[in-house]
Amino acid sequence: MEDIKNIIESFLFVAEESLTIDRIKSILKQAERNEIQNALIELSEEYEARKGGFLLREVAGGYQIRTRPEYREWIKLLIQPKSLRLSKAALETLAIIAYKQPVIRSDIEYIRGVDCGGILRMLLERKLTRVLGRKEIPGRPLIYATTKQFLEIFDLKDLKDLPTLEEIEALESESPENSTREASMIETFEKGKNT
Amino acid sequence: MEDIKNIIESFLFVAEESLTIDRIKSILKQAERNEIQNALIELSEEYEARKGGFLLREVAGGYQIRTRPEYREWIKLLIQPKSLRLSKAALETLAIIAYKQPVIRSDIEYIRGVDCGGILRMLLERKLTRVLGRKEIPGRPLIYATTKQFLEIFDLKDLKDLPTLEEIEALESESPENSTREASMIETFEKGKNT
Amino acid sequence: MGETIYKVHIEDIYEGPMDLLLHLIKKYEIDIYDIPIALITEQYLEYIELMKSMNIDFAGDFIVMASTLVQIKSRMLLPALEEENDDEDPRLQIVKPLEEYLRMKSAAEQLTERNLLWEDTFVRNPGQEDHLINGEDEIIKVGLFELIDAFQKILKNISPDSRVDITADSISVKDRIAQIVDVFEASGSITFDELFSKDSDKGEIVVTFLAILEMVKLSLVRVVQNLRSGVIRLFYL
Repeated sequence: MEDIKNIIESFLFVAEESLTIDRIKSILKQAERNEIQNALIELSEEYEARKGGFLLREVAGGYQIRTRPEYREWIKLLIQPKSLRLSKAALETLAIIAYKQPVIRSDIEYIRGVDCGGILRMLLERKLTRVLGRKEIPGRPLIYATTKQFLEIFDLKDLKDLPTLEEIEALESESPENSTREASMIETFEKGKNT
Repeated sequence: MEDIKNIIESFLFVAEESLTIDRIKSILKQAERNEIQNALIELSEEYEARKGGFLLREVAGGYQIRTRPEYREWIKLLIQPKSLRLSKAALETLAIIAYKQPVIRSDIEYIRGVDCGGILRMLLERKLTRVLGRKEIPGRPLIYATTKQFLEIFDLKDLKDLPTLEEIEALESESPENSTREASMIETFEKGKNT
Repeated sequence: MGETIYKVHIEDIYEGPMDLLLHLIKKYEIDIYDIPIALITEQYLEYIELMKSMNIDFAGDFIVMASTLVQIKSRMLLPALEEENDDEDPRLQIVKPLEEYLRMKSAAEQLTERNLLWEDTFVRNPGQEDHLINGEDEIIKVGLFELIDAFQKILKNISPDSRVDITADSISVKDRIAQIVDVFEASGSITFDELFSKDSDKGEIVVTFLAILEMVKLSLVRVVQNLRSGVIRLFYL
């Protein structure tokens, strides 16, 4: 298949989620896995070479075309309000879930020191977190964890990719323009650590 | 602004609708309109030159990246698109509205020679047409026009981009698949007549 | 033979009277600017009759067109009666709409030949609203407590009554680690439950568990849980 690279590019372009090699192979049946892999590598290299507005990222176990992070401030101006405007409280709660998952509400509230019911519901609605089940303790509380969408939005390959607390601390001293988002994360983690 | 082309490309990747030069200019305030225009032309030429999975189209008064039509069958295997599926009658009605707008129902029905109420409702529901208001004549009929979505779906820059109406001289020019259908109809009727 | 039970709707065959007219014009290879109105009217009426006799249901629009045709025909026969319309061909009454209709039909066809969005060409769909979450293969890193929970389940399954005797270690933790590493080297990963399947007594189960804990501590393995199946799997790093 000579067009394979172009077809894959068109897939990456329209797909709503990151695309795994398996998913691509399930459509391009004649293609070998390594052919697909090579096409993806070639595309990624092309995007790197031309240094345009987008790049190929390996996210959540698959591949996805993403805009280059250096343009995010501009992009925010374009898409503004409806995007991921999370309040500081919501971001803190999300950070706790990300690092402590699977986690129950009382643990989250213990760390934050406030009621989180509304925020937990909102995070669920936005599909940033999900309920894994119930913990078999009195009251059978819900167990929360993050979703694939969480990984995608925060541009993480998998949960292993979450910055360690030390890395976050290092970040803090280094880049001031990142501060708004990360600062609140750091605060959260500091709190989490101290408890 | 040296990054202008890349920023615009990243915009084109995240925008949900076609992007007008005005919209881009409202964000890239320092850029001149013709700078933006040139960047768009350059991008379009780049996509043409590399012949990848997508291209840049001028639609609905703006610009939008779209997949190359040659990969349509593959893409349909990947995603289940919200398909257009308009009947011949609906398409004819839509064409009349597109060319005659602003137009009222009785004018449409005069041309088609049949009642169009159901079709008009369906076209409104699918946001291919919209109601502009009421005509101040007896009965105050609704005035119909096409929407931006109509332009987007039919890959049109603007209403001026509608194909020019052909002068009608020969009926043979109608598409062959119609004639086969009609031919069999004729047969049916011929048979019916002879019995 | 009884009454035919089929009721065909004319819309299944012709869009409307204009379509029928066009069909007749095509069939007789007529120039629309010089329509033999008598022939067309006759043919048109014949079709209407035929449709009626075949119990085909058709809209009143067909009758309106029929009367228009008849009217034109009669005006053609009596040319000099209307002084003002002297030079206007009565057929224009039908030619103009036909022309218009044909133009619109061909316009409609041209529209479908374009590269239609969602049919021939596609755009990105970054909207998150209808984003389906798809967590089938989502895995999470498992912490110590989850491991202990899982361990307790295994203990329950194996021996419902007797207590675990921590002191009984016929095989040392170190040896067990070596054995587990052998398994990993053969298969790359193994589920938590599989690790215990070969152990017969509680002592061995405990040793296996301590071995796993030690390996986690040494970062020899990564323990993950599939969120959907709940299966805990260990990967050798």
